[in-house]
Amino acid sequence: MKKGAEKCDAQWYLEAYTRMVRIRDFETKAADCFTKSELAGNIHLYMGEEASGVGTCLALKDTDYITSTHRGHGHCIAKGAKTDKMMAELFGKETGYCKGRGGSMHIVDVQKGILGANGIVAGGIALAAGSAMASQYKGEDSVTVAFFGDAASNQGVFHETVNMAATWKLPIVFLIENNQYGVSTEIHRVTNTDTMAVRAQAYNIPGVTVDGTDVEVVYHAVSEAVARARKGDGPSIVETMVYRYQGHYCGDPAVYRPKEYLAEGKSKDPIDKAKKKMLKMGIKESEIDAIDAKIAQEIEGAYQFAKNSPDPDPAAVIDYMYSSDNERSVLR
Amino acid sequence: MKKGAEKCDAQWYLEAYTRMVRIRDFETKAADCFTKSELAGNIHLYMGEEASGVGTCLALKDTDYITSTHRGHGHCIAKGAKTDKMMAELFGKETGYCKGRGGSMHIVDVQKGILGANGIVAGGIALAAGSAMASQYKGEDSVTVAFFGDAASNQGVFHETVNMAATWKLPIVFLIENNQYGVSTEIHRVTNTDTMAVRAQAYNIPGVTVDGTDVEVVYHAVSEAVARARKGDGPSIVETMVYRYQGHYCGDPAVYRPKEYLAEGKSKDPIDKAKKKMLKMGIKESEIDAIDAKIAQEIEGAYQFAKNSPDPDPAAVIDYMYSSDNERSVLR
Amino acid sequence: MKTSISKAIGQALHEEMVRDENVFILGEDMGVMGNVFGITRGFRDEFGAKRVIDTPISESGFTGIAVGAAMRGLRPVVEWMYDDFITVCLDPVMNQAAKLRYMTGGQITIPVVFRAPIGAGRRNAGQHSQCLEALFTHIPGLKVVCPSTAADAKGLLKAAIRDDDPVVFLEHKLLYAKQEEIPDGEYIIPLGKADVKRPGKDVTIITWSRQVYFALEAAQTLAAEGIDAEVLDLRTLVPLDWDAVRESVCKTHNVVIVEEGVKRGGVGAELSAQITEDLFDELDAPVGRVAGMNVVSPFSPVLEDAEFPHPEDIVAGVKKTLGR
Amino acid sequence: MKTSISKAIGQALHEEMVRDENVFILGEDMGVMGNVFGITRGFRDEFGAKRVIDTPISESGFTGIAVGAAMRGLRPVVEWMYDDFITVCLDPVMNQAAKLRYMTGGQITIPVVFRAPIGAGRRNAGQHSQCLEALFTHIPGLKVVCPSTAADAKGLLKAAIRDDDPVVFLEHKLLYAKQEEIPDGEYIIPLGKADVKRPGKDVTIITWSRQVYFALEAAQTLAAEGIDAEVLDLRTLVPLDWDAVRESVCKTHNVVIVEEGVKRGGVGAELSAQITEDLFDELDAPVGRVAGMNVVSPFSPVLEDAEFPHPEDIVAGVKKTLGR
Ligand SMILES: Cc1ncc(C[n+]2csc(CCOP(=O)(O)OP(=O)(O)O)c2C)c(N)n1
Ligand SMILES: Cc1ncc(C[n+]2csc(CCOP(=O)(O)OP(=O)(O)O)c2C)c(N)n1
Ligand SMILES: [Mg+2]
Ligand SMILES: [Mg+2]
Repeated sequence: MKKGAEKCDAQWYLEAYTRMVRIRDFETKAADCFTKSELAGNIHLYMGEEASGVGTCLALKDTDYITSTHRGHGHCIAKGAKTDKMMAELFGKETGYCKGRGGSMHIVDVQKGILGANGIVAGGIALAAGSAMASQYKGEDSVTVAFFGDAASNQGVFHETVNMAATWKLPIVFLIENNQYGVSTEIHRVTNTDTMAVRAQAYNIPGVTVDGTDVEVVYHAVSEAVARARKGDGPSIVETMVYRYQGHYCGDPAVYRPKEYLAEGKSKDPIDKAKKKMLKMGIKESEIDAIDAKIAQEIEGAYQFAKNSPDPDPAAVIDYMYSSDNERSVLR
Repeated sequence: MKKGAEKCDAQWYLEAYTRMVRIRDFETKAADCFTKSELAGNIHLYMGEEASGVGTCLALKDTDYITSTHRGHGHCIAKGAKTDKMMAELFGKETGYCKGRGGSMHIVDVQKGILGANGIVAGGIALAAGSAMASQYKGEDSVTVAFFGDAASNQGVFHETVNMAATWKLPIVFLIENNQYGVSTEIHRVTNTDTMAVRAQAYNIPGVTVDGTDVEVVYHAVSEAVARARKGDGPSIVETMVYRYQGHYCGDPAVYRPKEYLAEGKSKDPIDKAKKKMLKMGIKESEIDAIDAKIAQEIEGAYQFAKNSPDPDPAAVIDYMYSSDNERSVLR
Repeated sequence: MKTSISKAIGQALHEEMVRDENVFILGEDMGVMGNVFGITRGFRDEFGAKRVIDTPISESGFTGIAVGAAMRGLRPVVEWMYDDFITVCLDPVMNQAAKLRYMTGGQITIPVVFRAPIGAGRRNAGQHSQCLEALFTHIPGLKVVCPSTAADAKGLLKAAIRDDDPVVFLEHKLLYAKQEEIPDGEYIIPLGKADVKRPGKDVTIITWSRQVYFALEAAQTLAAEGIDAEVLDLRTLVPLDWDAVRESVCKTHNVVIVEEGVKRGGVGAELSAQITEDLFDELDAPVGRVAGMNVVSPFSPVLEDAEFPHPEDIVAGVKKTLGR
Repeated sequence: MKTSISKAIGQALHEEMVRDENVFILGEDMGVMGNVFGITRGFRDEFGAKRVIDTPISESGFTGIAVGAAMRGLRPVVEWMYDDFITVCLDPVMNQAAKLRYMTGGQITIPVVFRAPIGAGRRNAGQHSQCLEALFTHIPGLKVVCPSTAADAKGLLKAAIRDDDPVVFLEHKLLYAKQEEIPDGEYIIPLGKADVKRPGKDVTIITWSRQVYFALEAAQTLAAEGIDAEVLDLRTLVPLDWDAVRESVCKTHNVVIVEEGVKRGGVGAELSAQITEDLFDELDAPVGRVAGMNVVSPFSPVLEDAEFPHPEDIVAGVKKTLGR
């Protein structure tokens, strides 16, 4: 709890809590819709990992950027995406962020600095470094955070990108969310080190592993990495140890995983943890309840918005392919 | 010069010297042919790096395997490839190792454990690990060495493969020949660490950097890594510091490189170094001269063989594409 | 006995692993989980972690490892979780496995199988819905198999595993659950043999994979309108069963090629070009194509359904070709 | 003034970098060395290391970085040392750059250019000799340019850099040294416009890149035998100049498509299929194709020359189509 710790006051916690609850409620609703077959496709739930995304994004400015993953709802909400347009996207509606073309795995809100969730594991890492390069190129002081999972760090593009980012001192933070699993595969079965952050040594950059269930801990670790990046000193790896409450995707019973995993995770629930801290700080329970109620209402509104929005027009299926000469480029 | 050092006696040195001179002479002749337009395409010369390939292959048994690179002549000769079939391949002749289909960058001699030079930078690394996996799978104690350059270690597949090899304890040695350049690009301009071997830390395996101009030094370092691999303790990275005498390819004037580089390299010439050591050991100059003469004759014979061999039959251009149903699979 | 295609694939893998201890399987989540579609459930317990390998998410590395192991005489069956991920592992397939036999003058054989699910219709959006068989057929050195039935999937996969060349084996996700009869006991279906799924005399519908079912549905609709369509399931795209194509075309004199994947540069383009080149005089009408649009697969169900061919599109395509 | 194609490409890059400071170039050995073909010699001194970036051999990473930078409004021009290396960097091209505009409902534009040398004939063997334009044209979301002349290369590259979509720009290695006239001053050649290189009335030879020259040579030979061939240089493969194709076909009624790359699933297959589908009644003969064989590019000069089309093969192909 070194420098910056003083910033995590009641005000800060109210915001952190709000964002975490917003993620949890959004996904609870989405999962419910999915189970009832109101939603098509597949959703990957972030539940349990909220402190990682929120702690990280609270260390960022509005003008900073993130890239995300298949498990992207939490990152997007943490960075400020609107739940109505997100829910509409999950419903494949024309009013969704991507006009129904992308779905759950592809939420983007460029205005908010959300450069995109991504269906390709590790697919966003190099894009994030490109964003960081753009900041450096333009002389802006914005920083980009690349969110990705423990398993994603086994992709070659992780290695290539971190090497270039380190060499070129790009303003980027590599944020590894280590929930110990890639789908069913426990990370230590497919790697040879205790942490993923230790890989930072291969690029001569800082690498830390922190408790990802504590929003304040994440905030401080990322703040340090962001400050370093903003100063022009280059990238860092921050690894947050988190728990994925659900199976890999909504509906996966996760039988491949010991029961203790979930029990342990729930015992460290990031929202409970934050709430306890807030009560201890003297924030009134009623104030917290009011947040809960406000978010519940927001999410219900998002759901109604999504449900009542129109589908895209099938005749417009070729729209948005090309920014110029679209019809000619698509038709032949 | 720890354990194993006693093995590097006169006998050993005569063999090491013979192989290094064979490489040097083969390439000198090939370069000459290329300059005179007797050879088509492109050749990448290994000259100056001979101690690395020879020291490494002397640490291997006949039943061990290697994979190589675009700069593969030295590795292949060090592992026992025949210079006549190699030269014929450089000439694109039917008598060449690959019947003229592959050329300089693709020499293969499976009998000798040479699984192939490769035109794709880092393309052989995973293949080598596959070979190592096959040894492990079959319960053989053979080891595979993957040769590749400093610059190749920036490819993603390096990361992916070393991680798996480390996790699965594959019997493989990752042999990075660090001549400080990938084509024109000085390695420190595109990486952020002093050595490439330091990357071993990201996989929790041994990594050493040694003088690649001293055949005995290379031999000992690789012997240790091979012993470890053979015992079932998994992979290591061995980085040999070498000098590429020529430009990237034969004919490249290498203007991008300071003059000191070549001067330094030549002052550490691996063949000179070995010869000095041999004289000090009491080997007679005449004995060494006899090797030189024998190799000169061999290479001249290889050249004559290549020159006088027939071209492939153009009508056979589709041969060797598929091992079954070749014609049907090619024609439609 | 009725079996799902995913089970039939599992049977093929199982039988081949029992038969030949050089056969092993590797990929993401194949072991402990038994594959995300349940295809290899129980395999790890039976054959051990040595032969049922859970890999990290390192497609390029583990595909290359399989190719290297095949160079040493093993017979790996690689699984990519979706064919869309070929983008991260094309090199070991295209520049290594497909080329090394030729480039080494036949010194090296690479008996590897690359399995992957393909196809749209599951609302998985653009990065998880592609049919990329055209990409593979354009790479000399690969054989390419796209089965449509449980029986074919089993027999063809066994043939693919025994083949000494690299084979890309593409399984449509939306066929996995289909329950179908398969023969008892061991059998093999040789690569390169098409199958007439429905004989007909007015038009030949050439297709493969899931579109076989849509074509059969379309044929039924067409039959009601007096059009007798022959449905030819290619099963293997390389090597191509040209004899079967020629025979059918010479009978019906009208051809429509149906393909789920992107039309531009699809397999249908090549087939159309070949048929036109070699059987021009047999044709009563230009070869028609019904294929996926030249767009990214959209997430929205209504858009996705508009993007790739459905039976009614095939009906319309056939009528257009026949001028009806 | 006469200029080589490599110089013309250098000029286009130079002019665009001067014009727009958001344009930058990156790739292996582009900076200090000035590109292995000398195209960007001197650029690093002039524009600095920030805009002329020597990358490590990390194609997937630096291509992805370029795509990310383009998402933020920069206009990167990426160079792959050879198109063969697309195997190690297909994901940022195919699953990211090509798809993200569509998948984000138009929120993101990706003004990136991917440049790469293509082609056989330099005896560089199978991993350094491919013409992979068909692979790119099969990917919705990309534009694909294959210039044949110095003037076109310059004007089209400038158009590509100014285009807001990802453009793959393929340069034939054996054209780099060709000296040709180019216009003075600044000019742009719009994407998607073909060029009639030689008017003719008996047959249309459709081609692009280096084969344009072989087609012109063939046309000369054919002229001596009384066959008047029109040579249509497509220049851009996506978007395709269909008007130009149709116009020529409707004039000559005979078509031969000439392509250096692998025939199976080549661009020629798609063109043949489209022409047959839409212009069947205009055709006096089936659309012919003269293309590279379905094999790996061999190293041996005699084999390599047998593998891809030369003028005499085009002559033979045209005669076959015309039944002469
Ligand atoms: C290149 C690629 N390979 C495989 C997949 C399939 N896949 C989707 S998510 C996933 C696991 C990712 O694990 P991790 O990176 O740890 O993220 P988590 O799901 O745990 O958040 C896999 C294998 C994919 N989408 N892309
Ligand atoms: C994937 C790929 N990218 C680029 C190239 C072009 N290329 C061939 S060798 C080379 C440099 C390799 O450097 P290094 O690995 O250090 O080996 P060295 O040439 O120094 O022996 C490059 C860029 C290639 N063949 N393959
Ligand atoms: Mg994970
Ligand atoms: Mg080097």
